[in-house]
Amino acid sequence: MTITPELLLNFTIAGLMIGVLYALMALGITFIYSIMKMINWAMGEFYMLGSYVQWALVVFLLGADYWFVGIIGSMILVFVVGLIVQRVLISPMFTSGMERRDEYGTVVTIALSLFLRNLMTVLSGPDTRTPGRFLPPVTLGTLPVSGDRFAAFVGALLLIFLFYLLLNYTWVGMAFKASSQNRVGVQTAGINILRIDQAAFAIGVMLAAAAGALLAPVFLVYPSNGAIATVKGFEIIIIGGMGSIPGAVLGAIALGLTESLGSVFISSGLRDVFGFVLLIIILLIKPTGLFGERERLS
Amino acid sequence: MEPIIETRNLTRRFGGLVAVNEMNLAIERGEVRGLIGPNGSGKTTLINLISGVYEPTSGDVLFNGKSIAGWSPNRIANYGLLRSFQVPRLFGSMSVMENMLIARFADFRLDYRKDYDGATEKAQQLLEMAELDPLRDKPAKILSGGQKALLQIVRGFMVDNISVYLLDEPFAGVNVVVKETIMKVIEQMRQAGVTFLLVSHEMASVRRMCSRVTVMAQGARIAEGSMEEVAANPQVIDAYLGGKK
Amino acid sequence: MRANTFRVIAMFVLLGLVATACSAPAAPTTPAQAPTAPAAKPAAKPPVYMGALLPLSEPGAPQAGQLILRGIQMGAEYVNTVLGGSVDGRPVEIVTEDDKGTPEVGASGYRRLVQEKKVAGVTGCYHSSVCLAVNEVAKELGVPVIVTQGSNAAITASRIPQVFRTHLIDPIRAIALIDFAKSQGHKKVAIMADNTDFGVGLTTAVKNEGAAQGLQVKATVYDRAAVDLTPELLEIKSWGPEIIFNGGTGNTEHRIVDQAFDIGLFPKIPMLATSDWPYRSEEYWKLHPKNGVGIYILTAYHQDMALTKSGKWLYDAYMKKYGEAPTYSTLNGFGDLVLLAEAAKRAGSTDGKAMVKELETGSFEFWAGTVTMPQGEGAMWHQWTPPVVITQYAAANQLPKDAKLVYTFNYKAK
Amino acid sequence: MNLQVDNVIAGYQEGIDILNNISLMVKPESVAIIIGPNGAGKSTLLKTIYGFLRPRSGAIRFGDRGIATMPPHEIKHLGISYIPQEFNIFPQLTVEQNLRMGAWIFRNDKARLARQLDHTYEIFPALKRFSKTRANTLSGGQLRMLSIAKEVMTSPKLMLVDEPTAGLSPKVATEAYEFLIQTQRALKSAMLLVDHNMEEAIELADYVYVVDMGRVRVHGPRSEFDAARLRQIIQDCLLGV
Amino acid sequence: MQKRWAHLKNANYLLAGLIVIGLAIAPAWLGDYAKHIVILSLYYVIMAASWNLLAGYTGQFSLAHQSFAALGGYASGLLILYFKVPLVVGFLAAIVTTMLTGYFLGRLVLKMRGIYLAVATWAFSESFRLTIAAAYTYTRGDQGLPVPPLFQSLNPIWYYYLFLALTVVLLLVMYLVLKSPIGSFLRAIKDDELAAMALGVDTVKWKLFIMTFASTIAGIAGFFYAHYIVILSPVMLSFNEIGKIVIMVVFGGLGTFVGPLIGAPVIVILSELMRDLAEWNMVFYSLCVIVIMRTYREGIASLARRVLERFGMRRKIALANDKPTP
Repeated sequence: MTITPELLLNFTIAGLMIGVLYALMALGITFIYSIMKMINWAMGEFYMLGSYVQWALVVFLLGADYWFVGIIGSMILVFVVGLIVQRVLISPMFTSGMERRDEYGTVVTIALSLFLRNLMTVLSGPDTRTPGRFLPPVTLGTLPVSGDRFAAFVGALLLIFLFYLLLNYTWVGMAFKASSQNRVGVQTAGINILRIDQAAFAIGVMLAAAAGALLAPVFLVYPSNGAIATVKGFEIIIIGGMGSIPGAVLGAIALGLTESLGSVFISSGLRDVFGFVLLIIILLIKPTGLFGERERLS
Repeated sequence: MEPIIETRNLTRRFGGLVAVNEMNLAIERGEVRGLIGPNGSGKTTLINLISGVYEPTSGDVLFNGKSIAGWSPNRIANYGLLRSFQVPRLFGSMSVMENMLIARFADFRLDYRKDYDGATEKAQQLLEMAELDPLRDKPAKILSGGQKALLQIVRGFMVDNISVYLLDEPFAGVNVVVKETIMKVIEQMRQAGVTFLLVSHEMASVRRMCSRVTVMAQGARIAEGSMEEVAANPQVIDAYLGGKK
Repeated sequence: MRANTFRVIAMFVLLGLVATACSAPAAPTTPAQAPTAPAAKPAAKPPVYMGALLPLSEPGAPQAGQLILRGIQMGAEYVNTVLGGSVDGRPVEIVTEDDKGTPEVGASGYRRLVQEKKVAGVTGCYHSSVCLAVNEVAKELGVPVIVTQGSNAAITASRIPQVFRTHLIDPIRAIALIDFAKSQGHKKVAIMADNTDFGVGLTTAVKNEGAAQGLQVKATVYDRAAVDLTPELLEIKSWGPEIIFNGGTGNTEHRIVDQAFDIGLFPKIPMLATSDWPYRSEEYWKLHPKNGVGIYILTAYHQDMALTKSGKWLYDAYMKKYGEAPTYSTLNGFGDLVLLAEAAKRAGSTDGKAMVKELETGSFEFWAGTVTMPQGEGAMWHQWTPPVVITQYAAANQLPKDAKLVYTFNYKAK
Repeated sequence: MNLQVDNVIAGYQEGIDILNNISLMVKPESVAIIIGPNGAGKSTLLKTIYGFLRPRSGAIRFGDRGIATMPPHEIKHLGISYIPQEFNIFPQLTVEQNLRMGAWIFRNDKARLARQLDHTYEIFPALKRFSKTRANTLSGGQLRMLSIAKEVMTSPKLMLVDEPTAGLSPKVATEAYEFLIQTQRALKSAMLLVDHNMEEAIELADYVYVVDMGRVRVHGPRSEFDAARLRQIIQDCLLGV
Repeated sequence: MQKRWAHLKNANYLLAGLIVIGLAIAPAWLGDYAKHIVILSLYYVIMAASWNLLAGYTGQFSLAHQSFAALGGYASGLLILYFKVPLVVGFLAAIVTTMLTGYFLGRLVLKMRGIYLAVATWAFSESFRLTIAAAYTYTRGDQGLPVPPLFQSLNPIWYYYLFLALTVVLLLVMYLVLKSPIGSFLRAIKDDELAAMALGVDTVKWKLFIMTFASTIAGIAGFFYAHYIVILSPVMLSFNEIGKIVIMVVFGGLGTFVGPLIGAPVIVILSELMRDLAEWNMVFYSLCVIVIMRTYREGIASLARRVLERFGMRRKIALANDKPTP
């Protein structure tokens, strides 16, 4: 294939766009990790729930014109589900006993992901669903893009921006940041750390659900559609550094560009391997990722 | 006589902070050397430097006249230079006896079986000396603070060729009985030929144990001599008062 | 300690409850499963069990598995209500087994069906790797398997007496695809497929066949979990193909249609679906209301073709039950189950050897004609190839029966 | 309101009691100091009072409320502040953000927040100078100031202070004591202070508890602890009598 | 004379011997399918026990363990397919490749702990899976790589005794390693790595050793498994596989020798029981795991230990919440 400047530009735009969408998938994982120091292996299933709620709301309740209301609705609903799941399943894995046993959290979230995915597989039958395509196509530079993907892109940017505002300009956001740095400190300040954990988990899965809802028209709605959010999300948080919010955003864009440009210059068949190559290179150079916290022996 | 441990202009920086600054220290064979100094004077950092936990920024550490700067902690330990930690670091899930034996077989040799009976016997003796033998099959994490401190110290003596033992605040958080036991153990091992460096806040114990005391302040040596000598040294008193110069 | 003991007891009680709760209703609770027509049960005759070995959960392809399962269940219904049962008029009962798309689970599943559930025959088999693992066990246990949709040539090429197949396999599908492209005057063909057994096998076959026929072929294989195929499609676009073969499985095929449309590739460049997923017209038009027109569909069945009696029964019953036309997966699942039941009936027993002999020598009414599965050469061993047709949705919201028939192909074994 | 600790037994692990039937009381506006050797259970006592550790038996009351089973954040709302031994700050937040976090419980009262910030900056001009820098760039003394300043943003009625001068140079330590006592007087709050630095710290106190092995050995008003007796106590502790 | 490094008493050796003898004569009553289930259980016992060496004893929560089983199978399968080498060469190739790869992975994650290590090893195994799937021209990807069987017949009886012997041998090797000072080093690394170094334990060496060792065991198990199932596909590398192993070990009791020996068969049997539920099987399987985790997290090994204690089968050994003797 001959690489023309136009083609290169198209690939760059495509890579950037998917990178921002990846960022939204990774934000929740890294946010939950930063507060609870726990990996939620069921993150992709909350993405999947978000896309199903969006589909159900648009098809049965709202109609295509109010698709954006559906996104907010699915975020709220999954937020509530997250509150309940954290309270009933996650938090009991960490509270009792002296030692923190990460493996309990790992096992329970793996089991939760199996449960949600297989339950949805049985319930939804063989059908792939879509809430519908809402928007006319647009052209970015030289690249024609579907309106819905562009909307998801803008929505993701907006959510990342809102999340940034929440973290930096609100009391609650400040409490989240503080909790990730010093858990004793927030308690002596009079904050209920258990509620911070619960809220952090719920917000994390809500972000995943938002990605699911935004991307429902583009990447479609089916029981295993969350796999991509889990896989890309984990790649990104390793690249960007676990627990780092800017790391997640930059790592996501780096991954999007690597995949897109890698398929131009090398081979598209290996595209999904590129992300892992990038990841292993980064691990070899800087084991804690681009923005990762330092881990010391003593 | 050649000192068994010697540091030459040993320096360690953390970012802009100089934790240990051109430190010179020489310990004779068979000595129990005291190392005192106000909080934050760099005593623990010095121990970490000698035992290989930190690499020196500059300077050298000599052990039996051989430079060991930059060696890994386990290699240094295999050569017979041991250290304890201020907060006892035990293997909580393992039994007291296993904690003892691990020190003996740390320099893994394939013929470890030969030594088993001897090692157990020695461990038993040490545990009896420390009055820990009733607990030998309990996991270490259930010991009390004082028992943990004791176990940590006697564990070091399991190392076959121990010749130097750096003790970081061995009396912190232990009661009188345990303290006496620790001192008894130290004295016995000194007679067996082990050299000690004793870092402690407890002047009374230091005074009892050590004929020579080194005083550190702000990362450097400011005095050395018997406890009476250093206590009379106005520089030392100033250091404890906080350097109101 | 006491509290803990109590907890353990509580746990076991709970587990017991879960186990009993879920084993009691067992199979019939699922929405996808049809309650076997109650009136049809010939009284007091012990049923003939038939196994349905299908991917029903991840990492398999549960969506495909469910479609085949529908066919198999309706096959049982057909045998029981219309054909009056299998051997000695005994009704057929389906035992469903999830193979999880995993060879080991598939092999275990076959063993369990045969040795624990005493089935007379097994059908299903979607993933080639599962089929290959089942083959080896089938050789030992002797109960016949009819492969519904495993595409790999090696499945039958290993000449195992118990293994039969009624599927349109990769090499033949590739011949049809390339032949169609040639007949349309295309010289440059692009194929996009995911790295599943189907996609990989088809890509290899298309490359070979294309080279043999003097066509330029550009093949792109991506990971099956990939969601964004824009870079691949951009690359294909710049290569300038005259037709694109869409060889995805599962959901990627739908995304290829959308994403190719978004970057202006389709429908400017025609696209051919290499399997008949767009045949589920309701789903297809819901997913592609504006951009679905013009797609070519490679399938085994079209309205203009004459269906056999059983085929017609299935078509009507399926339309009634699910409100859509049956797809190839369902049709084949249905046909294979009927084949098994018939073979047992003709053999007069559920003995594996006897059934294998009937299947090998007899000719049976299939949904699409008459099936024979003799000992052929290579992949043609016990292989029957359904007809190939290519249709086209010429207008939005067209039903399969209204689709334009543009090409037919009948493979003749040499 | 009195802080009253009655016969408290507590520990981190089952079977190991750090606090062994300890009882003490802190009167309003007074300063009580707990002295004693390392490992006597002094820090553990403060953690138990502040709800990080639940007592196995015994009662803890603040005024007329039992607080033995309350989690820390609720205790904070009662007007108790806890200043732990470690630098209790948020390293990635700016100094001002740290202080604002300290004012979490009245975060919606903007006027009070501004007033309190001004007040803190007045006492600590150094913190004002660095108000926009990240806390992790401060020196040890400044971090200590920040840890204290953050906890007293709420004008607590009772301050639990654990080793406020640990790791500080003597000069800075004296400053920290000055700030503490100044704050205590300004707020008219009570203070329960745990300290190693007996000679200096005891100057601040109204009442003295000597704790060893998880229980109170000796206690009495400050006047009973003259230099000679204190020396004796120190010696006893050092010698482990 | 006391055995210092052994927790297990004579009664346990006796019990272990009885179980092995029981399993050895059991085929007389077991049907083929039941034998197959035992074989599967034994395979997972090896996988779970060797993973337990990493996660349970050394604290290296690796999520790449299933890759080594697959690697062992693929190394042998590919060599046999393309170079027609005899089985023995395939076996040696499985050992050598898994050993080298295990060593490489050990190097890569040497400085990592806890969740970092988990995610990094996850990334390793995912990239391996993708590579196997993408290199389908050589590995046949999802079409499945055929592997010749070890015996003329796939009759489970031969494989039953093969896996029984393999399990006994490998468990014995693992047991001896754990019983030697190495076992203590590993637990010391998990408890307090710095303290272990300060006593002279070469933690770098032993971390590399155990990664290499456990990987090789997985590779050997994978080799035999592959030659029993006679087909390989990237599914063997999927996250589900390691998820299953993690569930088995945590369920049985992480860091206990008997944990995986109980956990693996129980989980295998649990998923067998669920088979009757067809498409609902995974739903109820995962639900059961959630219920177990929610009610009894410590694993059934500690439960079994308590039961045994109650019946006086073994000397009471200290449990975490025992009171110290005064």
